[in-house]
Amino acid sequence: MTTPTTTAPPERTVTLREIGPARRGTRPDEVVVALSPAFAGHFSKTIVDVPHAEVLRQLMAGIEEQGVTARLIRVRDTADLAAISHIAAKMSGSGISVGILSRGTTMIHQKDLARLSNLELFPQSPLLDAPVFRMIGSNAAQYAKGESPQPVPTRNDQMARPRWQAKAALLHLKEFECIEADRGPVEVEAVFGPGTAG
Amino acid sequence: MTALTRDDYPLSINRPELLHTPTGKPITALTMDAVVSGELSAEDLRISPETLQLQAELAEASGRPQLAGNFRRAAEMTAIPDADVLAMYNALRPRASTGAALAELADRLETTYSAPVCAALVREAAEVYERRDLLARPTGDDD
Amino acid sequence: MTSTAPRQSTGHQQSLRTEILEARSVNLDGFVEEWPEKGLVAMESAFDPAPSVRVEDGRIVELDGKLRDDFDFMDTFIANHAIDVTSAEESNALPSAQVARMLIDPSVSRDEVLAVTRGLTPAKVLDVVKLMNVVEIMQGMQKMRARRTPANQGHSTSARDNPIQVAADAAEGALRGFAELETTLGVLRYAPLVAIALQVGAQVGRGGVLTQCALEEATELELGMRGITAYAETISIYGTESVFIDGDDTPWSKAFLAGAYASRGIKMRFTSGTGSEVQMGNAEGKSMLYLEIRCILMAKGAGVQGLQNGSISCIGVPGAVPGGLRAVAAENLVASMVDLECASGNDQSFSHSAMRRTARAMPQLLPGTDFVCSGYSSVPNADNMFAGSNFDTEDFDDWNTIQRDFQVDGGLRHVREDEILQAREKAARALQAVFAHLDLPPITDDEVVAATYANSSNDYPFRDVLSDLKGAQSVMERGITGLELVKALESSGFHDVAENLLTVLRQRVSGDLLQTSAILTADFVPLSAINDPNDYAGPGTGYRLEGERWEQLKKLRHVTSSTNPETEVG
Amino acid sequence: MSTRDDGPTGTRLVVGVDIGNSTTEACLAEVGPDGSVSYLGTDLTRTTGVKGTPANTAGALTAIRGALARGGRGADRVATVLLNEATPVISGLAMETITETIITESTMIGHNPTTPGGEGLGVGTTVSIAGLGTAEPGQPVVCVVPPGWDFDDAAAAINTAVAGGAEVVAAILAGDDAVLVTNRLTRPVPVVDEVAAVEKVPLGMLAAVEVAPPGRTIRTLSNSYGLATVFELDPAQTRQVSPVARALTGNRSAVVVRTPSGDVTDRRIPVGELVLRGAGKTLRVDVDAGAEAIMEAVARAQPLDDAHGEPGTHVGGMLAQVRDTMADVMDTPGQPAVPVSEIAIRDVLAVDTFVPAEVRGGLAGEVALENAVALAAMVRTSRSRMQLVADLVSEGLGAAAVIGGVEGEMAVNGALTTPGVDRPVAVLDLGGGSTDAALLTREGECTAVHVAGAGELVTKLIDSELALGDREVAEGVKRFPLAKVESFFHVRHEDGTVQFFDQPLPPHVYARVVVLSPEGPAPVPTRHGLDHVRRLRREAKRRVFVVNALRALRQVAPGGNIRALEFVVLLGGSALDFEIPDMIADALAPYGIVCGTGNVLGTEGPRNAVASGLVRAYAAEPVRSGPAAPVR
Repeated sequence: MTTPTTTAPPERTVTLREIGPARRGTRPDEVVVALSPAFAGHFSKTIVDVPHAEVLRQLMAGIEEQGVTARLIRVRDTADLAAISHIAAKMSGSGISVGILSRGTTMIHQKDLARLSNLELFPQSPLLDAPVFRMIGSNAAQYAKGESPQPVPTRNDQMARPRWQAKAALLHLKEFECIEADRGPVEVEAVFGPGTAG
Repeated sequence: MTALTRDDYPLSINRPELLHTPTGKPITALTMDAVVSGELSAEDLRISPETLQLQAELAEASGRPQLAGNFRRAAEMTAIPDADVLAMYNALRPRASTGAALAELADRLETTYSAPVCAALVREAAEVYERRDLLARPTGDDD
Repeated sequence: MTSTAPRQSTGHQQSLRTEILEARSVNLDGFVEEWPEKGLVAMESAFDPAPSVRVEDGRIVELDGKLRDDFDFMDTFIANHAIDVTSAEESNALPSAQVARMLIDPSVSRDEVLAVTRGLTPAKVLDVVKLMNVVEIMQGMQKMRARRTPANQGHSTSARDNPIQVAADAAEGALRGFAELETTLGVLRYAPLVAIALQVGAQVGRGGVLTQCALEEATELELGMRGITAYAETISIYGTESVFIDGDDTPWSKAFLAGAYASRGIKMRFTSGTGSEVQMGNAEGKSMLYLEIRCILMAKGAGVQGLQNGSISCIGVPGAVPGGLRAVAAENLVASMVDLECASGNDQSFSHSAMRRTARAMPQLLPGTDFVCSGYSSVPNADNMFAGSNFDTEDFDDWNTIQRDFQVDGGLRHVREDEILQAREKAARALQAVFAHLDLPPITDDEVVAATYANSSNDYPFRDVLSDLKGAQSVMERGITGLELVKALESSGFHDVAENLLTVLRQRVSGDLLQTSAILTADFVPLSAINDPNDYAGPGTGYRLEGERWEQLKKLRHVTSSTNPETEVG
Repeated sequence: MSTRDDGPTGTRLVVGVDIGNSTTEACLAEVGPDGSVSYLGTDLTRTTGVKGTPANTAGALTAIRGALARGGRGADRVATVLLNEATPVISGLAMETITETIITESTMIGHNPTTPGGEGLGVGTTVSIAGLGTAEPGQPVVCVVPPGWDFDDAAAAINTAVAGGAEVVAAILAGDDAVLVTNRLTRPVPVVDEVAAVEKVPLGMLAAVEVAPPGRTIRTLSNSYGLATVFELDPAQTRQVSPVARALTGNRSAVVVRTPSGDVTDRRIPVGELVLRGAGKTLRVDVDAGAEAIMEAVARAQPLDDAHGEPGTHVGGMLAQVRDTMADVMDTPGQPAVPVSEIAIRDVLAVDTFVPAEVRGGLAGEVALENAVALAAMVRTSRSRMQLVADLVSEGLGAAAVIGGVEGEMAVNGALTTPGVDRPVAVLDLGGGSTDAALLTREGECTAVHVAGAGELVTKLIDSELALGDREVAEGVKRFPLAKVESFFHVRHEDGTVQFFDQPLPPHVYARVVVLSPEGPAPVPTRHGLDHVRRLRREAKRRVFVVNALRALRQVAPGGNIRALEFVVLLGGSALDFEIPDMIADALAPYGIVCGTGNVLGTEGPRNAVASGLVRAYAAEPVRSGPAAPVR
């Protein structure tokens, strides 16, 4: 499958610079993107080797293309996707957030929803590639604008189980290891490495 | 009547005379003619508490005390309407009920439905839930 | 990008042989290293507790190194309900090797083993099976399986939830030998029509086949209570307290539900399996098998007659770690050795490799289990709404051949094409008549023809889904029950099918199918661990594939005649 | 109850049964020797099989038993079952798209992406991004970016070229990257994106790219003289490009490429003829002439004897199928086939509609609203098999069953039980497949007609005009009011009022336009706003029900004069709709007619008119003729 990155072979990298404690936003035109404890830190790519730099670029690009601002936070005290996403939604000026785990599992959340609910969930991390992350970002931004985006089509693959189920469990356990209890979420800035011009 | 033994199983073949529907019909009355003529209702195809007690005896006789216990709880539950059964099940989910609510449920099982075995199960759950912090907190806290 | 693209080469020059090996389907499977501290380990972990038990005043006060005050709810439930207090201290004092030897020793009867196992703690059970290699596990299974006669279960679903397909495939599946048939839905609201189709089709194929429709509890229970389905098995339990709570249940809520099903005369088994806890990230540092043993004993304590286990939907996890399939075989054995009916997995897409898929089933197929597969896909896997099974319709002839090769009974048989076509056609006709009688959206003759010759859901004309869903809703609103189905079949001339269904419904009144490992034979005799107990006592005893059944299983699609080698028999 | 169960001699228990297209209704009553009527109970069930065929028996028996159960009477007491004289009516629907928009030589891009970048107008020569480096300095160029280019890379390449002297005035992108690229340009330019087939944009041609500010529409490229100015066109050329300008009207962004003979055409698709026979004439009308022309022809051929469509067209196929279905229904094994002359199309309703369709030759999946004609047709036969149904009912119930009256007459009869109604009265039965009208004059004469087109056509129009592709959703849009879910705790109804909820709404309806079905809000999968959906829904209902109400009433009104009517009673399933009765009443108001939804027996609403009409007719008869006899 063609991805927007095929013409840019040099792999982009990202480092996350901590800015300070994450705060509740007031801008109605922002989406908070919440990263799991090991995202772009202990881990550098998803379960199917999509670089975290690319995941983040595409999520943020999807949001920016809709004219909405992305704000990044890192959640450190849990690796539960629903919790990560819900914390972010509560901090988002628009009430909309995107939460993402290191292995790629992603969720769009909204502040008024119950924690275990969500607007859109992408549970099959092996099936998420760069274009899907772009669409997720775009949809989150559209929700923030009060529009009605068509849900990102979810895919399914019966043979994902034999190939990825155990690795997913392993990545999940590793992410758990990176949890820093009692440390609140921090606001971060993404600094992209080589390959970018902007 | 003497207690059932393994040789009585299957009751539908070896002891049909013991089997009745909750409406009091013998199992042999469940014929095609009866279906076609409209004599039978869905109620006629339910199991009766007496039959569950018989199956409990068989389970006991086959060395399966836990299975027998389940049949005894089931015999009690035949009296409980479908919706109530599901509501009681939901009440037993983690953090779904306060200790008082579970105590009340156990009392209701005992008094309204004459279901002491089920009541005992609920009381045991209430005790364990309290120790394991699985009772509903009195005030809502959804975060 | 597909999730199962071949691995990318490293860029270094590879040998031609490596290229061939890299291209083998087994290399599309995923494998991981163990991590025992986190429970990512099959059954050999230094972090599992050591066995211990102490009884005071008829109460277990210490279990596997924990005192009662420190019990979590699994410990509590198991101590209160699963373990026989009177024999616990004595049984646990037996050396594990001795118990393991009892399991494989033909001169020790199944009942004698049960007298010991009913008192064992989870850690002790683990200690025992850890001593056993896979051949010994199979030998144990051969004796400890509850029902003497092995059987099999099929999945009958449709990617389009097409009831006619489900009816035709159910009839074929029943004819091929499945004792139980299970369905589920893509669009849940279709459930009433598909459940009716499954029931009608099954009773056309072979009277007495039991059916179920996997749904959320309320609807599943309702369909069962109405006699549209006959049993249930998707009641999940988990081995750690935290994962159990994540599933919004406790051992007590599930035990209550078990009573609810029995109170409506519905056969029911729980579901659990290795890997589910670590998959959810809360294995609490225990091996997969240890946690599964806790599930098995919890099920035992709840008083359900049986358990579906063998990793089930988490098979990718034990399948990826060393010794994983030995643990899966062991969990089936443990269910059987505590006297539960065991529907032994082999029911989910497991491997890209045909060789691995086959090997995975051997520890269940060779010794025989109560249900070798708890869902052999009797539809093409693309139509399997349980996300694909380890075996599907394409494997029918392979399965039959393996049964014949090893002279083992995996519950299926080869059936001649004309018989299959006849059954499929009759099932579709019967459903057509039932739908007409119940004033449900009509089934056309074209659909009947399609059903007769179809392979997958793509081979059927499109249904008017809107009308079907309205019809499905009306089934629920009008309170249609199994009785109405009997009437519809009887009044439209399908007397034999009507009788079959009525006999199945009558069984609910007797409760005979509630006993351990119960199925219904073609003669409508309930066959359970009570009247068909496993009496294996060494060579020449127990269930043997012989006589008429063996003659059936000798038949394959193509067998050259020995009397006239220019022709084929069958 | 005015009588005892075993009441005075001469009291008879009767059941009126109305077998309709979709529902079968029963009305149980005791009729005294003096003709007095005590209603005991009613019931309603789904009709089994096609109306007027033996398959109706099952549903009829169900309804009779239901009414008996409600009335607390046993079947053995029934003296007579009265069935309506129902003739089978089968309807069919078809749609033909009659226009097609074609873009040649990739001359324009007008798909209106949601997020174009930059603002303003850029005119230059099209150059691929890979060739920017060789672009001549000072020559304005429009940069074309093929799929696969990352937005960062594309912006960098353009910035580099600009730094090197290239004059990039606009860009056309394959991906959804316009804002991203614009945000990264040192010198922002208008950018149009999501042009899927960007590789088909002719290179080396003069092109104009225009992007309007948010909330505005383009001004230059949608104006023929603007195009003329940009491309320096002469009057003849200007005339030629005017369709392009028209096609781009209302867009926020657009691209026009000047190619030697590029064009946008709006072609009519010949879809064949409709042949109408009636009133001694045979009229031919092209289906692509549109609904107005067709309906004018239909009106001239009244009463219609039959209609045919051209084989191989949707309309031809539909008409043939309706006829065949009726033939199948009417054929009885062992009896000669029903003559084709008895199976004739007796009415046709044509409705103009539009279908969103992808434009041929478009580069970005442009969708044009193409014109289409929807047709409903109806066939009814004079041959009824109700006597057979009556025999079967009689056998099944063990009571006499007779055909008690003609449907339309009975409906009026029943409608008269609506409080406040008097003769002359017309009823409009708003059904699924057909709209029926009947008139009872002051003198007691009755006339009845069926016209094609009713609820199912409305559903089809909604389905295709909203491009839903899902009849269930369309049905929901038809039946239930709309709302917009504005937060998890409130919705704004289509009338603007706000409703709050204590419990959060389900996530799948968040921010969506929903229909408020009894099972809760259900999302309408459309990008259109609530107002658009509402307008379209009401227009579909108007074009079918209001048009048919007037059409049918004209056919029964004395001298075709609607003003001659006094009371119009609405009956049938669609009379329960939340807005159709009001729409019809509004349309009839100028004629000085009292119009409203019926309330049969003062309790049944628009239901049970025929069944209770049968009972009333029966009660009126025995006084004169004694034993039960069919009412003529």
